Order: sequence, then structure tokens, then C-alpha cells
Amino acid sequence: MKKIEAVIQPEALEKVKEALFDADIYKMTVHRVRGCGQQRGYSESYRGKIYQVNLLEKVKLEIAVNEEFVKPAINAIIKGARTGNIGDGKILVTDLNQCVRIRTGEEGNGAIG
Amino acid sequence: MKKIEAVIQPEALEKVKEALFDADIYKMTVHRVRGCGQQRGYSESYRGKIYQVNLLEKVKLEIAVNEEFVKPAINAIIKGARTGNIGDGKILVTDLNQCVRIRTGEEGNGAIG
Amino acid sequence: MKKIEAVIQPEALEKVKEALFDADIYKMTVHRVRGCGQQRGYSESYRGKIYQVNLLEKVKLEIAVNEEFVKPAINAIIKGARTGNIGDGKILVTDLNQCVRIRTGEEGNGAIG
Amino acid sequence: MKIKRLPIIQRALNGRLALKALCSIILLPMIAVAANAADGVGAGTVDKSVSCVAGDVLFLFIGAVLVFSMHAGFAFLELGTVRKKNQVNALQKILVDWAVSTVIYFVIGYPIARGMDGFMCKAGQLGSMDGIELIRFFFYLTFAACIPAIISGGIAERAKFGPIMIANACLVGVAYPVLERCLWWDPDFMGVGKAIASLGGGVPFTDFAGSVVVHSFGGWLALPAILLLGPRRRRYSDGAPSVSNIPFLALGSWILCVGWYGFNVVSAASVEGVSGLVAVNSLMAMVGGILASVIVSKNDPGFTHNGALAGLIAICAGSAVVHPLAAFAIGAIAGLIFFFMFTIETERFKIDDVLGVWPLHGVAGSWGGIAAGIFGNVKLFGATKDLNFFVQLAGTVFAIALALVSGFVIFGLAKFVMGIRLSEHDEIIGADRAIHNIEAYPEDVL
Amino acid sequence: MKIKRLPIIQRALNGRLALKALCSIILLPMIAVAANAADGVGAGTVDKSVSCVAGDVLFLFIGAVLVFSMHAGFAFLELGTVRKKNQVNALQKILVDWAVSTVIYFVIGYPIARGMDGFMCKAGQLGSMDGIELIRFFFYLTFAACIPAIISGGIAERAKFGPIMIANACLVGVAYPVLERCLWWDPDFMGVGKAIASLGGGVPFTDFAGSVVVHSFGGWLALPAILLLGPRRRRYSDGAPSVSNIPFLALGSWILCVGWYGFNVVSAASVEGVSGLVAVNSLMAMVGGILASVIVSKNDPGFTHNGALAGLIAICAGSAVVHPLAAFAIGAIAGLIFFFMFTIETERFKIDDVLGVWPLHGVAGSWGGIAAGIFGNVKLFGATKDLNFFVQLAGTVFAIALALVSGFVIFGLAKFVMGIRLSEHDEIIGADRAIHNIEAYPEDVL
Amino acid sequence: MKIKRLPIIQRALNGRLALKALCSIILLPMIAVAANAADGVGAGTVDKSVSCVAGDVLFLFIGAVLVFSMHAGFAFLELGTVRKKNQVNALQKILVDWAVSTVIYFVIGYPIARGMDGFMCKAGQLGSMDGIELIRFFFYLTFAACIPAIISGGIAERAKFGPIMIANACLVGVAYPVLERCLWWDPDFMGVGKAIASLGGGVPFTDFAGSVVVHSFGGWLALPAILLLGPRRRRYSDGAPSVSNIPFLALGSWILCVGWYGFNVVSAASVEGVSGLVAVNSLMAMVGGILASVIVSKNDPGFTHNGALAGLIAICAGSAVVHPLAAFAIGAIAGLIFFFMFTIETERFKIDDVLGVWPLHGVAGSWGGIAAGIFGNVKLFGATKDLNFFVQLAGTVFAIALALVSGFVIFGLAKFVMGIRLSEHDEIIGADRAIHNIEAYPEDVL
Ligand SMILES: Nc1ncnc2c1ncn2[C@@H]1O[C@H](COP(=O)(O)OP(=O)(O)O)[C@@H](O)[C@H]1O
Ligand SMILES: Nc1ncnc2c1ncn2[C@@H]1O[C@H](COP(=O)(O)OP(=O)(O)O)[C@@H](O)[C@H]1O
Ligand SMILES: Nc1ncnc2c1ncn2[C@@H]1O[C@H](COP(=O)(O)OP(=O)(O)O)[C@@H](O)[C@H]1O
Repeated sequence: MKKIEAVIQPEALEKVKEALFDADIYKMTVHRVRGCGQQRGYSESYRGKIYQVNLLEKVKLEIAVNEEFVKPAINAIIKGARTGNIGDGKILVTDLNQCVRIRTGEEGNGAIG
Repeated sequence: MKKIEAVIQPEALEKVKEALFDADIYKMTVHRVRGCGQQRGYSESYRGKIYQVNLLEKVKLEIAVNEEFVKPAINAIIKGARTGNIGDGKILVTDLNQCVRIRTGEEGNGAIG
Repeated sequence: MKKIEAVIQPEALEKVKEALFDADIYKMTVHRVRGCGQQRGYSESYRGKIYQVNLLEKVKLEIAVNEEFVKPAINAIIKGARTGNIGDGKILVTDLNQCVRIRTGEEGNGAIG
Repeated sequence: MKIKRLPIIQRALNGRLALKALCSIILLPMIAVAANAADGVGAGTVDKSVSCVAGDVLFLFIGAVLVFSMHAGFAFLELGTVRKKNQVNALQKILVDWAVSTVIYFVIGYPIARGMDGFMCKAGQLGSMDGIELIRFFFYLTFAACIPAIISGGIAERAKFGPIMIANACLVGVAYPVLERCLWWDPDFMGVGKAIASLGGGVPFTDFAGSVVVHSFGGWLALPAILLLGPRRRRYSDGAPSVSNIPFLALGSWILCVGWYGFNVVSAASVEGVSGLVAVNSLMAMVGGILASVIVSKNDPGFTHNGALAGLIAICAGSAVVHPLAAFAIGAIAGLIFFFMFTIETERFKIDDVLGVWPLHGVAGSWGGIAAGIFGNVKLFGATKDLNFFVQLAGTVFAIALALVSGFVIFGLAKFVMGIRLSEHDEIIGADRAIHNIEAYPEDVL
Repeated sequence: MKIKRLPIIQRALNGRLALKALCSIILLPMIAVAANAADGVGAGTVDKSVSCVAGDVLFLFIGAVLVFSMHAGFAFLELGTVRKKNQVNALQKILVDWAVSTVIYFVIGYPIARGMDGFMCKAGQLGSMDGIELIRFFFYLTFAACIPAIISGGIAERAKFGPIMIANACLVGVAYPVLERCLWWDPDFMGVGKAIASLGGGVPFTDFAGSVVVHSFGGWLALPAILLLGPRRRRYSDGAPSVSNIPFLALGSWILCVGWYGFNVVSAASVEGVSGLVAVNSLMAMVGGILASVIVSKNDPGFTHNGALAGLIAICAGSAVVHPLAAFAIGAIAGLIFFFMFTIETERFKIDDVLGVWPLHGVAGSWGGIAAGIFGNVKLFGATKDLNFFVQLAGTVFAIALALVSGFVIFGLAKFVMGIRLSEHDEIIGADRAIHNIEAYPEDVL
Repeated sequence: MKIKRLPIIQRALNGRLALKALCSIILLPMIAVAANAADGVGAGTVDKSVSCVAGDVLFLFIGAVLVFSMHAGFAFLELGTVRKKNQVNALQKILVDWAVSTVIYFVIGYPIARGMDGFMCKAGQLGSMDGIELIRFFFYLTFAACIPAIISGGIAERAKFGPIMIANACLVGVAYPVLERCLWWDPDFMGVGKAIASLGGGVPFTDFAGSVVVHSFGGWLALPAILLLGPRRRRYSDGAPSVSNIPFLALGSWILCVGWYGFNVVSAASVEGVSGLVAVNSLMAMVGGILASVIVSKNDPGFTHNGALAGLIAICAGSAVVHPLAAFAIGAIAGLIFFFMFTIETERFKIDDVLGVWPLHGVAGSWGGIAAGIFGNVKLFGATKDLNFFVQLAGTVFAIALALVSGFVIFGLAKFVMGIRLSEHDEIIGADRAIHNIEAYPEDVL
């Protein structure tokens, strides 16, 4: 089992969700986050005081999947989120030791979906 | 060392916290997130425009623990969060390589609690 | 590749960012979270009803790095976040299997920065 | 005021409303007016010069606008005090209750209160000489509509929309006008006013701007509703705060405070009666309420902003009579009353009165009625005239009794016939999603 | 009113404004006034006693303050309805449009509307006898400035700031005053009023407080602007909600509702004309709008709070004439109009009218103008006098036609010359960051 | 006005207040009034017919309500400008300062200002003939209470609650009334008014509605407080934005703008003096302030909404005198003053004036006082009468001097005796939690 984490542009969320649904991936957890990367920030000003905003609004998805879904999930995310512009985001994959469905207590591969 | 991540219903947070405290687990980090799973979303409407909400409010806990606390933590979470209804949530467990207490620089098992 | 997660005081964010930039680490994702640990909570009251707040405002950073940056990243975070007071926070490190840059599809070590 | 009975309206109301509220809402008036217009003639007796009337109309107009604006205050005070998932519901309740109150008070409430047959005459008559009667209706409507607005704050976050609205309509249409008539307009009505006054050797019951008639009645009406509903889910098992937005709460309180000067000062009803004393008494009572609350509550914003209201509520009755320093004392005590009674009510007796409308409007309002009997004393407290303590007490008790009876009957019936409480599921997801199908900050859904 | 032409002003305006707006803003008046002060003498004819004038000044003052406050209502109604990233922009548009409207209406708009040469005389004259004319200017300015405020709601979230501001200035400075003069002040002006009245045998066109002159005109002006702009990015491909803050939306609606009583009642323009009928008709129409909306929209807060406004918009025209029950019907129908027309406009025809200003101000306003011709009937509907349906229809159509022509010409020119739409990038990041360099809740940036 | 000394009050105030504020708050007035009621008789001289007085009472009442509402504006302007963790504190400060100001101004401030012995007579006298004096007290209280409200904005986010409140009470109770008396009511008082007028050959100092007496004084009082407090932690080392909520900021500004028409127009103090010129001058100055700010600040919402206020502040002094175009210029320059002086103050000199009250009220107010001497010129600028530049300058400088002296003495004493700054820990967690034990949006705690 793997955990996929993807940071994307907020604008892209709708499309990424669709692409994931198309790939039969229906479960995910979504965070509003702020990110800093190659994409330049911008400056704002209030009554003459200028301040730099270098943490930009992003959305982060977390998806726990069985191995066979890793590739499809990554592809779906890329499909929904790629615009070719800096700031499109990043996908990270980590190992998952265990997964438990709280409602049933079910564990492992079966619990993930 | 393991990292336990649990997505639960916001309603359940209070009880889960209590159950964890009862299990001598006092440290955690909590996120407000939105989740999508078996639980159906709902539709809202504003001035005639209907839109689907399929990302529901959830709370995510992150708990870093030493091995011997993994089972108790999972049990505590289940105890506090289970209602038997769809949407109760999920628990994920991953390996943790290292843990550092910023205040002291302490590392490893001792730093976790 | 490793994923570093650090929970710090909101006050410390500015300094931690600076310290990371100084260590040539420019990419990160930031969450507003709430944390519970050794640091005592506080109580608030509204019209006579007292309630305990034991989840305190914190900021969590996530940074994916190649191995050689793990130590510098941890040091930078400590440098920026340590005040010596309870509540300074914690750093967790986990293995990262894979990293994909959405914009280019690039994978692995090269995609991380 | 030329008065005409309009049987068509009555029949139409009975026959159709149940079936096709919407259609009748639109068609009915057309028919009714048409049927009626043909035969209405003759103006009322004119007892003031035109320019005087203009002055009074303007005066009442200013009052009506100020008190109408207070309803926005009710809306935001409730919105700020309830949890985020019930904010839209607070707004909708206040607005729709206002609308329903207008209709019912126009059709039956005001005629009952004033002992006349109604407004169903030609606009020509309504508009020229009798414009004063129309604006008076508007002004007193702004008081009548406080009844559901007060109740709304007590039963927030768990009540059904329609059943409560219907119950409120009955209260504004019948119960409140009866009280209004007994205590304000017609001492002979059912003999109540006379009986009360007889306790004080003929000194009449005085409630200048409605401490008793409006606030106390509203607050004591809310109590049965709150008891019949029961506390919100987990209100007494959970440690979570149940207030969402102090700035909106404060905004509501500010709007109420500002509008209140219309409530009190314009209650003179005629521009010649405008009185600096009433204005300054209102001010002093408000300030008394603020200071007492801020001290006793240790600077709690909820108590302080409500303390201002407590002071204003308590001074309504005696504001034309008592000395400004007495007004200060009345307000300060009202602030304390709210502080202690709210705590006792909601924490000791576990009566889940969300905004605290019973201690605020009910108890502080009753205190206001009685306080006028204490401080309304020329010799001792420098009042402008002497009021009678027992008369004030009796009038206050009468209002409480009527409130409790009407409240238990009407909300009891509503509970029995329609149910007045949201389902558990609806309460969990919040009234906003359950009833209005939307949240207060829709973009937050991601 | 003593009138003086001031050629210096005109020349100065032409010559400098384009180049150095700021300098001229400050220096110009000094020069102009100085140049002028030397030779102005002679007071206007005085036709009222001083104390009467004081009464009227006070009356218009109250009206001006109330309607001025409505502009805060416009700001918050829009702020609540747009997405968070365009909230600051909503605030800035309303405030700056107000300022620009004041200047242009002072300099040319009001003089055109009233057929006089302008205000460029000595303050001594302006202030003493003629203070009434100044406060009248203020009062009617509050109406004129509604034009950009109405348009603003339709074109929100994607329009450029400067070009729209300039287009609005033309509308407030010329188009609106021409309409105002034709339909309100001067039946002989270009023969329009006379021609319209001739359709009804001389019964003049009646628009007491501006259903047609203000609201309908504003709403129909917005339509071309909206069409020329096109819908917001993804408005019709995305499932996301596009409303950010129901409490602020409701606050805006409440402020508008309260201020509206100034809009309608003070339209009598003289304190002797103050009328309880106008106040209660406004009330009844508002309530009709609320009730119809709440029923038909299934308790939707957006429709309900706008329904109140629809009722108030529709009653402006006939509020001094129709029966209160007719007012109720007019308001209820206006509520339905808004509900259905908004849905048809934005969902069927995919015209992205953000706040729904065309159905709200345009269609409900037109309905108000026509409705006065239907319900303004003494025999059938108990009105205070008879209006003529065809006259009302013709006046309404005239306003629509003028609005469409002016709107397409002026916004068309603006689009052609300057461009009126934000770049895609700016629209994505939001007008707040793009134009104002700040977000509504700056602390949220972390 | 019948006047009676009331030694009991004085003694009571001295003896008890320190020990048991709360008890005395409630008991004191009762005793005092009782003690006093017995012997008070005799009405003041009546110099107006009853109906005239009613008109004036109504007029002052309208003004008092409008200016009272401005205090809500102060609250929300500050709430929106400070960081989220200090929003509740902003609300509480304004409300409690209002209450304290009322008490102190009633007991000593107003009597000092007007040179009379106080209000401790029977309500009968207060209410009937002398109601006008009471409402006048209320109206001028709304001005006096601006002093702490202005200061509050400058010292936000780091000041202690109690000590500042006590210092404010001294200012409202003594310092401000002395200035008010010198410049408004009594040219003979300490010879100040006469001395100033002598500079201009007897032309008296003119400050119609308080540019100098209220705003400039308040702004220059704030400066010592700000300097004695020092900047907020990290204000000059951190890159974070320090403004939380533009919509509330704008709401505050709107409320202030609307109420301001009461501030200026009702300063005529008698309905016969109501003037369209004052209203339109206020309007033009506000608009000038908006336009100058929006241009020079590149459409910044903070500057624009404060620019409107700068214009209104600057026009108070000369609004009954200058020509509307001069008013526009005065307002526009005030807008620029705020822009440049705020930047110089807070960025160059690193004086952490949170809302910018010194440049806004202090400098723009002083500009207003002086500008009246420039534009108050019949020949050159078409004013209604000639004012004298040097007189205006001298009056303005006198107010500044008095402000600086009182400010340094009183806040200096407060700092020395009680300390005026929150601990570092309290400043970090925010005044809301530290002082009020609650946050502005309590549900956000999870
Ligand atoms: N190494 C990393 N660790 C954590 N988050 C990252 C990392 N790299 C990128 N991100 C997240 O992805 C977002 C987009 O990355 P960015 O570098 O701007 O664009 P791109 O990936 O297209 O080069 C960042 O704002 C940040 O939230
Ligand atoms: N595979 C997954 N990956 C990420 N989050 C998940 C996954 N499965 C469940 N979740 C989270 O858990 C929540 C509850 O899951 P759901 O499927 O609705 O209920 P249940 O687990 O009872 O079947 C979801 O809203 C989502 O936030
Ligand atoms: N074992 C843990 N699991 C998850 N989060 C933790 C853990 N330990 C600490 N944290 C996070 O770090 C924050 C600071 O920890 P705390 O114990 O208060 O201080 P310190 O680390 O200085 O002893 C907590 O509020 C919590 O968010």
C-alpha cells in the first residue's frame, strides 16, 4: 500500500478530482495549504507598507492506494493538474504500513477503498 | 517509531481525544481537512444554481508514537470515532525514521513523547 | 529521498523560512494546524461558560529533500524555531519512495527541488 | 380613522391560504381592494392642523425607520451568537418573521390592539388625512415584530422553520395585541387596566416604551418555547464553544443600541412630546448596563454588549418619568440581572436559552416595569411624577402570566400538531444546510 | 436659485483633467471660485418662510443621509455575493463611483436635470436662501449615484476599474440627467413628457421615487455592459459556488432596506408632503417581495434578501398612489419576477449578471412603472388617484430604450477604446490582488 | 437651566469609587437623587416657544443618534485594521470608553464645558422645560466620547485596558471640556478666546463642528500615548501584514461617513440653523478626500476609506463658511495629508500609530482649522463670511499645545503609576485572550 500526496494549484482541483474518478479512485483527503517553490511570490501593499507573499495558495491531496493504483493515480493527477506552467506542483509517494477502516475495524488492502 | 494518521468526523474529535488521553497518548497534531469517500456528498443551491459538495468536512490527526503505542492508539481512535455509519473514517500507519524535539535537539524514541 | 515534517510555533515561521533559504532549501508546503503536547492549553470563557482549549495554533512544514539535505534542513528548522520554551515543536522524518514534478513529469531526485 | 369591515378578506384568508399561499398572496389583495373600493367614502375627524400632522408623521417615520433597523440588529446579534452552521438560519428567521408579522399585524393585530375594524378602506382616505394612522401602524408594527425576533434568539439552532413561524404569527396577531390593548391603549378592555390601576388608587400602569409590553412579554413567551424544545444536542456534554462570531454579535448589539433611541424617544408618538429626558435616560441606563456588565463579567464581550441591551430594555418603562441617575441605577441592575440570571438559567437549570432572551428581555424587562414603580417617585428619587409600585408590579405580573399561558398553549400546540424540533441529523449538519440548502460561507466548501 | 455660468471651470476641466487629474482636483476649485466670487450677487426668489425652508432642509437632509447610507448597502450586497478574491474591489468600486458621481453630477448632471446653469456662485448665496437647493442636489445625487452602483453588481469580478469608472461618469453626468429631466422635472424637455402624457389624455407619467427613472434605467444600462463583457471565466463550466459571504450579503440588503424608506418617503421632497401611505406602501411591497421569494425559492437566503429589494424597487413608482394591499401585490410579483427572470437570464441565456441587477432593478423596476398604471386606479383598486396604463407603459419603454442605447454606445466605446475586461491572469488571481494589490483578509496569507 | 450643586455626589465619588466601584455604581445615584430631590424647585428661564423647543430637541436628537452610531464606526474601523487576535479588544475598548465618558462627562465634563454646576436637580425640571439641555448634553457627549475612540485606534494591540481607560476618563472629564469651553462656548474663559480673537482684530476663532476641538485635539493627544507605549512587538522587523479584515474596516468607515452628516449638520444646534451648505460642504470634502486618496495611493482600500474620513475631519471647522468647491479642495488636501503624513510617521519615524490617528485626526484636523482661515474669504473664495487666518492658526496651535501637554502628563502618569503596556506574553497571544479571555471567532479553536 502506498500513500500518494500531491500539491496542486487550487484551480486544478476540480479537474484532478474528475480524472481520479475516471481512474476509479474515489477516496481522498484534501487540505488547503500554502506552498513555496520555483513559482515566484508576489508583493502586496497596505497603506504604504509592502510585504512579500511567498507562500501561495495550494491544495494538497492525500490518497491511500493499493500498489496497482499508484501509477493510475499519478497519471490522473498529472492529467488534471498539468498546465505546463511553473507552480503546477508535485507528487510524493511513501510506503504505507497499515490501513484501518474505523467503521468496521477492517485492516489492510481491503480497508483502503 | 510510527506515524499514525487518522481521518475522522469532526463530531468525533472530542471523544477521540479523550480516548487517546485515556491511553496515555497526549501529543498530536490536528488538521481541518475535507474528505471524499464512500459517504455521499450533498448538493447545495444558491439562487437557483445547484452545486455538488463531495468534499466533506473532516478532521485529521497525526500522531507520532513508539511501536508499543501503535495498537493502543489505533484502538483509542476507533473507540472514540466509531459510530458504525459510513464516513467514520480511516487510519493510516507509516514508518517514521526519525524524530527530533526542537526545544532540546533530543532525537529518536525519547523525543517522541 | 526523505520527507521532513516539522510542527513549529506560528511565530517562528518567518525565521524558519529564512534559515531554510539560507540552507538553500527553497521548496516547502505549509499547513495551519493545531497541536497538543507538553505545552499546557488555556481556558477561555464566554458568557460564563468556560471551555478548555488544548489544541494550540501551530504551523506544520512539509519538505521533500534528497538525503544530503536532511541534516541541513533539520538544523535550519531548529535554528529558526528553537526558543527553549515548551511548545517549540517537533521534526519527523520519513522515507520517500518517489517524487514527480507535475509540470514536466520528471521523477526522482531531480524532481524534488 | 375611517373603518370598514371587509368580509371578503376574511373569507379569502380562511378558504385559500391553506391551499395556495402563494397564489392568494398575489391575487387576494387585488380582489379585496377592488371589491371594497367602490363604496368607501368619508374622512375621519381631523383634530390637528395639517402641518402638525406632518410633523408627527415625520417623527413617527423616523421612529419607525430606527426601530425597523433594529431588526437587522436582532439578526446579527443572533448570527454572531449561534454556531457558524446556523448563521443563515438566523438571518432568514428574522427577515421572514418580520414579513409575516407585518401581514398579520396589518390584518388583525393592529385592529385588535387599537380596537378598530381595520385598514380595508380606500387609499385616498388612508393616504391623506389618515396617513398618520398608517405610519402609526408601521411604528407599532416595529414593536410587535420584536416578539418573534426575541423568541428566535432563545430557540436558535434546533427549531423547525415553518411551525415556529406559524406559532409566531398567532402571537403577533392575537396574544401581543391583546396585551398591548390592555396595558397601553384601553384601560377598559376586559377591565384589566382598570383593575390594575385600582391597586394604586387609580394611578395607571405605566410602560412608556415597552419594557413589559414588548420585552418582558417576548422574553417570557420564549421560555415555554425553549422548555418545549429542550437543549441543543450536546450542549451540556461538550466542551466546545458555541459562539461563532463576536464581531457580528457586536454589530448586532450596536445596531440595536442605535435604533433603541427611536424605540424610546419616539414612543412619545407625537413630536410635541419629544423629550430630552427620555433620550438621556435611555443613554444612562445603557451606560449603567455596560459598566455593571463589564465589571461583573470581567470584561467579557458577550455580557458587555448584551448588558447595554439589558439597560435599554429595563429603562423603556420609566424613561419618561425617572431621573437620569435613577436610570443609571436601573440599567446597572439590569446588567447584573442578565449576568446572574443567564448563568443560573443556562448553567444551573440547564435551560438552553441560546442568546439568553429570558434573562435579557424577560427578567430585565420585568425589572424595568417594577423599577418604574420604585424610582418613579418625585420625593425620593426626583422623578417627574409618582408611579405606584403595586400597580407596576401587577401589570408586570399580568404580562408574565399572559406570556406563559399563551406560550405554553401555542408552542405546545405547535409541538403536538407539527413538531417544532429539527431531526438529529439536521441539527448535526446545521439548520443552514438542512433548511436553506446552503452554508453561510459557501466558498469554504472547496 | 441664482445661477451663473462659469466658463473657466469648463475650460479648466477640458484642458487639464486628462493630464494632471490630481493637480487640477486641488487647484481648480480655488481658481474657479476665486475668479467667480467677485461678481456674484442677488438672491433667488424666496417663496417660503424661513422656518418652512428649515423644515424642508431637515427633511431632505434626513432623506439624503438615509439614501447615502444605501450605498454602503450596495457595497456589502456586492461584497457578499462575489467571491472572496473580489471583495475589496466591490468596496472600492462603490466608494469611488460615489465620489466621481458627486463631482460630475455637481458640475453638469444636476444642472442638466434641473435645467439650470450650475452651482458656481458665491457660498453666501448658496448657503443662506439657497441652502435648500444644495440639499436638494445632495438628495438627488444619492439617486443618481445608484446608477453606477447598480451596474457595478452586474459586471462584478471581471471588469477593469478605470474604463468602467469613466463610462459611469458619462452616464451619471449626461444620460441619467436627461432621463431625469424628461420624466421627472420638465415635460416640455424635448417634448418627451408631453408626448407620453398625450397617450393618456394628459395624465402625466408618474414615477414617484424612481422605479423607472433610477432602477429600471440602471438595470437596463447594466445589460449591455454585461453582454459586452461576457461571462466570468469558468462561470458556466465549473461546479463551484460563486458566492462568498451570506452574512455580508444580508447586511447589505438590510442597509438598503432601511435606507429605502428615505428613498421613497423623502421623495415627497417637502415635509408637508410626508406621507404615511408612502411609508406603509414601501413596507407592504417589501414584505410582499420577501414572502413571495421565500416561498418560491424554498427559503433561499439570496433570493429572500433580494426579494425584499425587488419589492421596494417595484413600489417606488406608485407608492404615493396605490393601496397598501396593491403595494403588497406589486411587491410579491416583483419577488417572483426576480426569481424567474434571474434564473432565465443566468441559466437559460447564460448572461452572467453576477448580482442579478437586470432582473432586479431592470425588470422589477419596469414592472413597478407599469404596475402603477394598473393599480393606480381609484375605482378598481382603491388608489388615491387614477394613473394611465399606456402612459406608464410608454414612460417605462422610453427609459428602457434610452438605457439600451446609452449603454451600448458608452460601454461599447469604452470597450473599443480602452478595453473593459481584466486579463485572464488578473481574473484568476482576483481583482483584489490585480487592481488593489491586497486581499480582503490579508492576515490569511500566513 | 436650573443648577444645583450636589456635594453628596462628590463625596461619594471620592470615598467609595476606589473601593467598590460596582456597589457605588448602583447605590450611589439612588442616595444622591433621594438626598437631592426634596429641595429642588423652580424652572429655568424659557426663551423659546414649546413647539420651537420640540423642533430643536428633535434636531439634536437626530444628531445625537447619528453621532452615537459613529462610535460603532470607530469600533469596526479599528477591528478591521488590527490583527485578528485583537479584534474583541477593539470592540470592548470603544464600548467601555463610551460608557465611562458618559458618566464622567455627565458628572463633571459638561458642567465644566458649559460653565454650570451640573445636572443634579429633579427630573421634573430636567425633563420638561430643560429637556433641551439634556439632549444638548447627549449631543455634545457624542463629540466628547470621540476623544478616547480616536486615541484607541493609535494605541491598539498593545495597551492595557484599565490604565488607559482611567487616563481617558481624565481627558474627557477635564482636558477636553476645558478646550471646548475655551474655543466654543466662552471666549472669556481664562482669556483664551479673547486673546486668540485679538490676533484678527476681533474675528473669533471658528470651528463649526470640531476639526480642531475634537479631531485635532484627539489626534494630538494620541501621539504622546503612542510614543510612551512604543511600537508593537516586531512591527518593524517583520514582513507580515498587520491588517485583518478589509470588509469590517470599510464598514467602520461607512458608518462613520454616514453619521458624520449628523456631526456636521446638527452642529448648528438649532433646527433653524440647519443648512444645506454644511451638508454639501461635508459631501464635497469627503469626495475630495476619496478622490485624492484613490489616485495617490493607487487604489488602496485602506487609504481610500480613510481618505473619506480625512476630508470629513478637515471640513468640520469651515463647513458653514466655505464654498463647496473650496470644501472639495480642503478635503482633497486632507486626503493627501493623510497619505503622506501616515507614511512619514509610521515608516520614516517608526511611530507605530496603528490606525494612523495622528495624521488622520491630528494633522488633517489641524489643517481643517487653518484651512477655514484660508478659504473663509468672501472675495477670493466665495465664502459666506471672512475668517482670519492668524486667528485660525492660533486656535489650532493652542489646541495642539494643550493636547501635547495633557497627553504627556496624563499618559505619562498612567505609565509611571500603573503601566500602560501589555506584557510581551500577552501581546503575543493577543489582547483578546489576554484581557477578554476569548477570541473573536471562538469556534475556530476546533
Ligand atoms: N520539495 C518540496 N517539498 C515540499 N513541497 C514542495 C516541494 N516542491 C514543491 N512543493 C510544493 O509544490 C508547489 C509547486 O512547486 P513549484 O516549484 O512552484 O512548481 P513546479 O513543481 O512546477 O516547479 C509548491 O508551492 C510547494 O507547495
Ligand atoms: N484511501 C483513502 N485515501 C485518503 N483518504 C481516505 C481514504 N479512504 C478514506 N479516506 C478519508 O476518510 C474519510 C471517510 O471515508 P468513507 O469512505 O466516507 O467512510 P468509511 O471509511 O466509513 O467507509 C473520507 O472522507 C476521506 O477523507
Ligand atoms: N508525538 C507527536 N505526534 C504528533 N505531533 C506532535 C507530537 N509531539 C509533538 N507534536 C506537535 O508538536 C507541538 C509541540 O509539542 P510540545 O510537546 O508542546 O512541545 P515540546 O516538543 O517542546 O515538548 C504539539 O503541539 C504538536 O502539534
